Amino acid sequence: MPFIPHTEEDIQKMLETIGAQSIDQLFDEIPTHLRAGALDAIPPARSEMEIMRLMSDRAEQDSGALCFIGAGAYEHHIPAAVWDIATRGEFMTAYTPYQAEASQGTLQLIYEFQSMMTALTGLDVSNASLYDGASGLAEAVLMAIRANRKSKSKRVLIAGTVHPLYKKVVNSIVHNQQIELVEVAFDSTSLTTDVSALAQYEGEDFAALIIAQPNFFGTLEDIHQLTDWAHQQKMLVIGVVNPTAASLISPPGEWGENGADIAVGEGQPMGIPLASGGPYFGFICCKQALVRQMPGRIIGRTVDLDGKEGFALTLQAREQHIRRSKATSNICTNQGLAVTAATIYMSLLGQEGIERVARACHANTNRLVGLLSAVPGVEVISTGPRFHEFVLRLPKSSRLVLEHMAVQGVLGGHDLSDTYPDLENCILVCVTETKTEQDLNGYVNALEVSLKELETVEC
Amino acid sequence: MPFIPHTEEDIQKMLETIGAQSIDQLFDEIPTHLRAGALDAIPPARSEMEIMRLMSDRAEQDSGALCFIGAGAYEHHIPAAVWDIATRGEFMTAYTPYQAEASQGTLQLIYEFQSMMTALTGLDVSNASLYDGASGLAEAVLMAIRANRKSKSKRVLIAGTVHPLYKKVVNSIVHNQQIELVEVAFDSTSLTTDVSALAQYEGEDFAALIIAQPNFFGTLEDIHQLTDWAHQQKMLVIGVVNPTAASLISPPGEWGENGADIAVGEGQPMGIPLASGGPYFGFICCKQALVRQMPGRIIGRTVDLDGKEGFALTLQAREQHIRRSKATSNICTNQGLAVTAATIYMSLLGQEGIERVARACHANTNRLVGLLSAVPGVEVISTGPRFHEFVLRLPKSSRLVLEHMAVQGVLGGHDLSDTYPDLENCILVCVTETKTEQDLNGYVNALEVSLKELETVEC
Amino acid sequence: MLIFERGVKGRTATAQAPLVKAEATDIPDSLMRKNKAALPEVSELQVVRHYTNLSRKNFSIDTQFYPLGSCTMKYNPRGAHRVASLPGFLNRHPLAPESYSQGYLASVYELQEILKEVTGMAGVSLSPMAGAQGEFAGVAMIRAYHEKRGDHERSEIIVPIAAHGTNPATAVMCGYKVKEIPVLNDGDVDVEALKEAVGPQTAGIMMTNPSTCGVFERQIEVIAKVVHDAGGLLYYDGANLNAILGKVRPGDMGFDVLHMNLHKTFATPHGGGGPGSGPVAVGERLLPYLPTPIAGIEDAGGEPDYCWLGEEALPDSIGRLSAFMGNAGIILRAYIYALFVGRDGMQRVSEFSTLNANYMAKKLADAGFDLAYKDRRATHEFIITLSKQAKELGVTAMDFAKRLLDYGYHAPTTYFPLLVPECLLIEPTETESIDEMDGFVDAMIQILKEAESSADLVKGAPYTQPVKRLDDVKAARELDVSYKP
Amino acid sequence: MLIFERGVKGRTATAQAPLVKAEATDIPDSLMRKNKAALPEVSELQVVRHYTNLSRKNFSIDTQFYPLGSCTMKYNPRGAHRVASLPGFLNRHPLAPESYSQGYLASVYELQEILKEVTGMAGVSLSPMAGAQGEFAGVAMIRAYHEKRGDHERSEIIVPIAAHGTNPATAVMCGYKVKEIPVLNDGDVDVEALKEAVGPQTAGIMMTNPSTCGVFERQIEVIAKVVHDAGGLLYYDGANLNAILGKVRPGDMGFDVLHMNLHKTFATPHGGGGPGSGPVAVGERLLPYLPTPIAGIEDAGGEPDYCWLGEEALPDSIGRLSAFMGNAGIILRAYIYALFVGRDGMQRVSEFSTLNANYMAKKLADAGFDLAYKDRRATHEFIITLSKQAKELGVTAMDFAKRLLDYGYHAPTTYFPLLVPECLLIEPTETESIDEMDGFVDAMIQILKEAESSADLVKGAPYTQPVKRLDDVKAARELDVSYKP
Repeated sequence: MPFIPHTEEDIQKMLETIGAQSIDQLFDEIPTHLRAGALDAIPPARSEMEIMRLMSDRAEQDSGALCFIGAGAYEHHIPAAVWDIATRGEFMTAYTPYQAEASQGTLQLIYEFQSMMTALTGLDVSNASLYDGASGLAEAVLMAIRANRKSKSKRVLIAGTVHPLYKKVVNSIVHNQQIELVEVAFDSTSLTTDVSALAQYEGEDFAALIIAQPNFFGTLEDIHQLTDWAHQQKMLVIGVVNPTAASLISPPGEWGENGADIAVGEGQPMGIPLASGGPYFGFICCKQALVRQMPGRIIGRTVDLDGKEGFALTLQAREQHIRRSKATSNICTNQGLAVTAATIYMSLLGQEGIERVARACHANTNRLVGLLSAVPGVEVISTGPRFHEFVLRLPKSSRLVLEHMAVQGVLGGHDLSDTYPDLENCILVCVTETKTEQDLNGYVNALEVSLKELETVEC
Repeated sequence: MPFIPHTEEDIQKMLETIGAQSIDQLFDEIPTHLRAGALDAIPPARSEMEIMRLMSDRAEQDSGALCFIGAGAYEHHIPAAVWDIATRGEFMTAYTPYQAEASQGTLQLIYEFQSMMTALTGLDVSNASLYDGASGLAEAVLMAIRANRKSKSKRVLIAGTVHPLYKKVVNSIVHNQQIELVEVAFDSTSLTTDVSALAQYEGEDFAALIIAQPNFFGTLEDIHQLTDWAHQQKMLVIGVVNPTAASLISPPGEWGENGADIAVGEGQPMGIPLASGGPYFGFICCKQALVRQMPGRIIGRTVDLDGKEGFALTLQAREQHIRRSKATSNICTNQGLAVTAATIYMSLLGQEGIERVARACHANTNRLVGLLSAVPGVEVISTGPRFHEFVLRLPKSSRLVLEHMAVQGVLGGHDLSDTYPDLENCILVCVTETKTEQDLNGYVNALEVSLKELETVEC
Repeated sequence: MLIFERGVKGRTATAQAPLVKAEATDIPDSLMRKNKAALPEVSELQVVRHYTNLSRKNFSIDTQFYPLGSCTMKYNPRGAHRVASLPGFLNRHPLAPESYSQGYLASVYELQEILKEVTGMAGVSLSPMAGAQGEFAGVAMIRAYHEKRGDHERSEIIVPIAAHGTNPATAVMCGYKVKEIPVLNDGDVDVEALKEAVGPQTAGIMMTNPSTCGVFERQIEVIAKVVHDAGGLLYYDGANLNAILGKVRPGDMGFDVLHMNLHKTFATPHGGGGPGSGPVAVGERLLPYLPTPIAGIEDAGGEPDYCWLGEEALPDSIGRLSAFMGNAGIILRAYIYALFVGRDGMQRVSEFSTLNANYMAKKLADAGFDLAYKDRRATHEFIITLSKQAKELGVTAMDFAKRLLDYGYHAPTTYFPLLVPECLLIEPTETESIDEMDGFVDAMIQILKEAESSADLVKGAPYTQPVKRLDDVKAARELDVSYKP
Repeated sequence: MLIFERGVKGRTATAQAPLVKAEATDIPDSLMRKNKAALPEVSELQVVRHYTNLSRKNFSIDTQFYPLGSCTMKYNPRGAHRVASLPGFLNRHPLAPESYSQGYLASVYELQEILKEVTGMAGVSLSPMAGAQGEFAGVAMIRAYHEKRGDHERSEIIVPIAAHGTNPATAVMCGYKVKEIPVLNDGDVDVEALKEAVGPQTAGIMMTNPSTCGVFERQIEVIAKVVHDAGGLLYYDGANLNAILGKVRPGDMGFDVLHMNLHKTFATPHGGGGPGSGPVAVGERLLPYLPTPIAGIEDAGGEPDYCWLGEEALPDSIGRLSAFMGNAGIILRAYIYALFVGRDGMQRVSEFSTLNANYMAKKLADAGFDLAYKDRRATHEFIITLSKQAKELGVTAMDFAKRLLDYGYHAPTTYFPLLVPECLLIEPTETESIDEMDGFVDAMIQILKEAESSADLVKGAPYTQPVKRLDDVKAARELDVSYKP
């Protein structure tokens, strides 16, 4: 019985204590006809050795490609120390820190995490994390609607340059509460949100404006103008940001005259592996005045009976286990283990290190853009200032080119064709600090070979 | 400066405290002409990311083969928990437990290790480990010569079926002390040590007889007869044993009338990865009467000032840091981390688990022997009872067959031709519990293909 | 000491960032960051030492018995963690093409099949990232179902008073009103009250079974009939699935939809508060509404070809709940756990967790503690109430909980469910041995003795932890939630 | 509690062994085991919890400042551990063909080259498995050298009295007699005594530089000349190599052979007492005697082809010292560390370890502690002597050491070297920050105050560890070195 320590003798002793004849008798309150039969669709038990073998083969199947896909999940170097320490049993196998005295490790760590996120975003307060960036944005929308005292609207403006999957997730989560997302069209030349496109919404009542920086296309928005416009319209500003980029480019707290009100984003770049999409974590930060509208757990610093510093869950009156149907959100778990890793990552890198990573990503991206200028037929159409992604237009079917590149072991980018009819045969390419000169040449080579193959096929 | 925390300000502050102008000044007692120049042959520093990339590629180069080599190092399933816990910082980055009060974790663990090794070998006492099985045997030889009060001889009899590399290592280590190893010829048909071959040594003065069980060829010796013969000749008996096998077959403590006096062996099968040959650990166990002649560290159970149970290094008067030139050995470090892993492994497996592993190895080995009977031209020449290795005679050059098999991703065995002129074109094949039916068929297939290829070449 | 306080200006862990600091001259100055983020400036050793030492201030399953009721703190197999951490799994981009995803997809697909079988449902989506998101998905599907049928009048979700706080909070997030119904003294739902509560406005009911009272809801078939007859659907909160795994299937009890907490029932690490994973399983009626994406199979003969099913395949889906496909690493761990446990092992989980809980309950009762539902079988957990001790000795459930920490045991869940005063909800799980449970019971007996002879000792506990009891009021009033240098 | 005591008959961690128990009927009964080994019978959770908790009873670099003199307890990069643990390295069989060994061999070869350069020697063998085995290899090579030349009269190895115990023990293992020579009050070797000691019987001298007195041997060139003139060779004990790494090379000082402790100087984990790795480096004269195997290169143009050099290539080798090729995993870690540190970083190691030691020495001296060699520069370590305190207050070096544990610092090395009474040998290493060192000095000052006001407090320490001082006499007299059920 894997993981069950009971011997036959233990079982007999326990049944005697209980006064039962058999384990089955303990289920005698359950109508017999409800009992499950054999679970034939479930395979029989295997040993750890067998499972390792099976799963190593499967992991191997998914390995070996050079990845230039970003689109919301980014490959970065993760220091070995990060997960070595995050996976110590005391962090990994603890529960939510309900017993504060026996959970000071996790509690202090989250307090430090909150401090780091406020430092990076330039805002006042942070929570202990949300599930991911996309659902975090949904929570930010709900929060903005609750928090904006100048607006009674349940409508929110969202830049068209925000990640398309984020828009879907937000909609899935908020639409049952009759909340409406109104999308601002983006400029298909600059691939940014033109402030002039906002003019039509002037005077209307929206609870908030959502902007992404860098935006989904990797391009930098004029966030100062956008922020100031929204504030003039009495909207709150929600910034969707990349934490790596925030070390280099203007963070939400510095946007416009007064800074964004809420910042959310995907925490994955801070030491979390790509890992098929999770567990990642969403972060949310805001101005001090909004703290009581923030969803999820928050850790505060306080003192114990002896006046000694300590940490505890605070403002729990916002949460579901206290407020039930009146809570700010139904959220219960955070992404504690991912936050643990991120906190160690941010400590190891610091501002200097994260900025170096950001700069290396940026430089490598520009380097690939430079190399691509020599490839006939392709065009980098995102020409404005960028962070670490760009949009490449291909002379052939983007789906086919990507397939051909994949066969050569290069994941060439994320296909934009289906989502954006204006961007036919365009792909979103990401280059991080992990890519060497040789990798970039490998990209170009795979692309050229693929284009040539497709040329031949068509002849 | 990787791993060096000093900022410029720190350095200035420290130099001021010291009263020095520069760091270089701290080296002013060293003649200037002795200072090293630039170390051009050493490459410049790299970041962790660059190193990971480089070394992942190198690790990849060495990967992917199905391994049927044993010959002293065995592939077994290692439970994930083993190294997860052994590599916790508190185990991995501690030093020798000189400050017992601050090292109870390591000390108790080693005490438990010693207890497990005595349980497995059936002897009374164990030390805290030696470097590896081969050097452990050298220490056992030195120990036996010191310990055998009935003999003044510096000669030791060693079965010819002992691992050939062990024989070399023992010789390297002991020959400067004028100790002589006398090798007993083995029966080239049974591949065991025939007791009749010992007759010629009767009446001669030897300090000890060394026997391996299973022997190098994977075959089981008649250890009871051999042990009793040696004891009759007033020799001590040193058994070289495999700890996995010891769970299934007669352990040294049960050999003959009185049991072997000393057991040594390679601890690697107890949860230590193959890892290019180390770090492994040697174990050494002996009868109680010999404990003061044992080399290396020993942990004892005692009490503290309050009478509470605790653990400490004991019998240190045997060791070099106390006895200096009169110590039992120059050994200082043990293989603590490997022992930590092995202790966890033995706890997880227990007698039942290790025995199941041993039985699975044995059964798989016999299964492959069975499959090979259908391959024309090859012959399993070790026909006696075996553990998990056998000797296979090939109809072609063993070197070439192994090369051809390797190209197909199968490491077919260890070549015996060079070491044993009698065993021309013979290889030593090992099958552990890690091999599936499919793997065994893969072996047979690779062998058949190789033989066929070599057939063709010769035509 | 905070990690920030260990830093000094200019100190870095040099090996961890690119050695060269690249230019970024093409970004306009106005878009560049003006003030450096005040992150820690520390060495690699300082980081390792700081966080290693912080970890040592936690209780955890790996170090302590942790009988936290409703949380299923069982052993998290190290093997599952190891396998899920294979580089091939860690390095796969969520948007990688299916040609580089077959290993992952095969695992996900098979887990879906296993969960369908063990819950008795027709379809599974693994995408919800936690129990609460699973609840959301479940109720959103109920809503989508009614709306699709044009049944727009259903505005209420019924919730028994003993339910987890997430249940009512979720109903509200899905745009429903919450109607609470009482629970009887024996722990079962008040069926008469339920009958009065249902009507054309009823969208559904959210329940756990066994309930948070630690007893099996015996009227479940009646309840199902009442709700179904009223046109509502039944939602099963999988928080307590460990109690019945493989023994009784929610689908067979009449539930239409449920979520599972993989981090509980399928033994993935809780990570100090997450990540979790909250797959949903549904009966035939709700199949079209499952959240996307789901792993599918294209069986073109030969090797199966796995694929993602998204919006195109499921046009009526309630949609996507995460940017990618949920907490993949947790899903993998749960799959691996299922492989470990296997067909026969599933019901052993419920059998031995139930055996353990009944054993502890009996031992504690024999020692003079009051069981909240003493005439009922315990399920995988049970409740003791310390009302008597609170009244007679002035020692509360909280005091017992804190004192247990000094004895090296994590406290059970306190003051939940809300309807039992001064309660401890105790869940040993099936992976604990009789020795650990006996040790816990002995500690409880000892604390009771202490409470009788020196109540202040117990009321001042804990004494052996990094801090004593903390001032929660100060924490909320003088809010300090981030370090300011 | 011992792991054995947690077990009960029949309990197993089922997932960890083959699920089927195979037959072994072909082995004769007489060769089968009669009595089952009394190993623990425990569950997987019990094992994880037991050893996790045991680990928490250790001090370590990852948790504490650990200034253990002569042991170089510096940060062990987690990256080196991670890389050395890649499956490709862990799964490689030591006897795998060279076609499956190029990755490993390339790394080993390059480390050999790095070590040659940083020691100023002509050849390196990585095979010795620890410092003591490196010493053995070194002296065995000296012996082989003399024997090869037919110089059979050399029967003595000279060892300064301050040397590590392994030095004389090694000389004896190589069949030599040991002649000890004194050390002067300033810590340097008594050159006059050396001159008297050498002669045709001198095989060589074993020294460290800096010596265990924590000072640089200023007469090293004179010593080298004296020994060489007498026909002897110089052996360098690399225990203190951290002090001069990249700054002064043993080869340039006149040494003929040395060993290095990779686990010290190259920052591989000490593992609670090992494994270590003790490569040897030699000058031209000893090249033929290096222990086998060594990584070699066959440069046939194009990609280099790495190979093992064994007996055939080195017929005069002292032979093989381990079954395979030494502690490969430690060698890999050291190579990775060398890549991290790089060309320029090598001498930073000695510079900053020296800076730290001199800083601490000065702070302690200013606080009233007596330095053993107060007129000398400290190297990477230094000695304080507590003779005054022992005499005046009755508080010994051991008492200070034990009391430091209560302050959260591992004690320095005590009572070594033997020639300094009541000494603490303190080695902070280059990876510790000024803050940690200041904290340690403050603790020493505090303990001194305690010793002055309440000596018994210090003499009774430690109080905060899992146990108080242990009865070593009982441990040796009533020998209990293994658990008997």
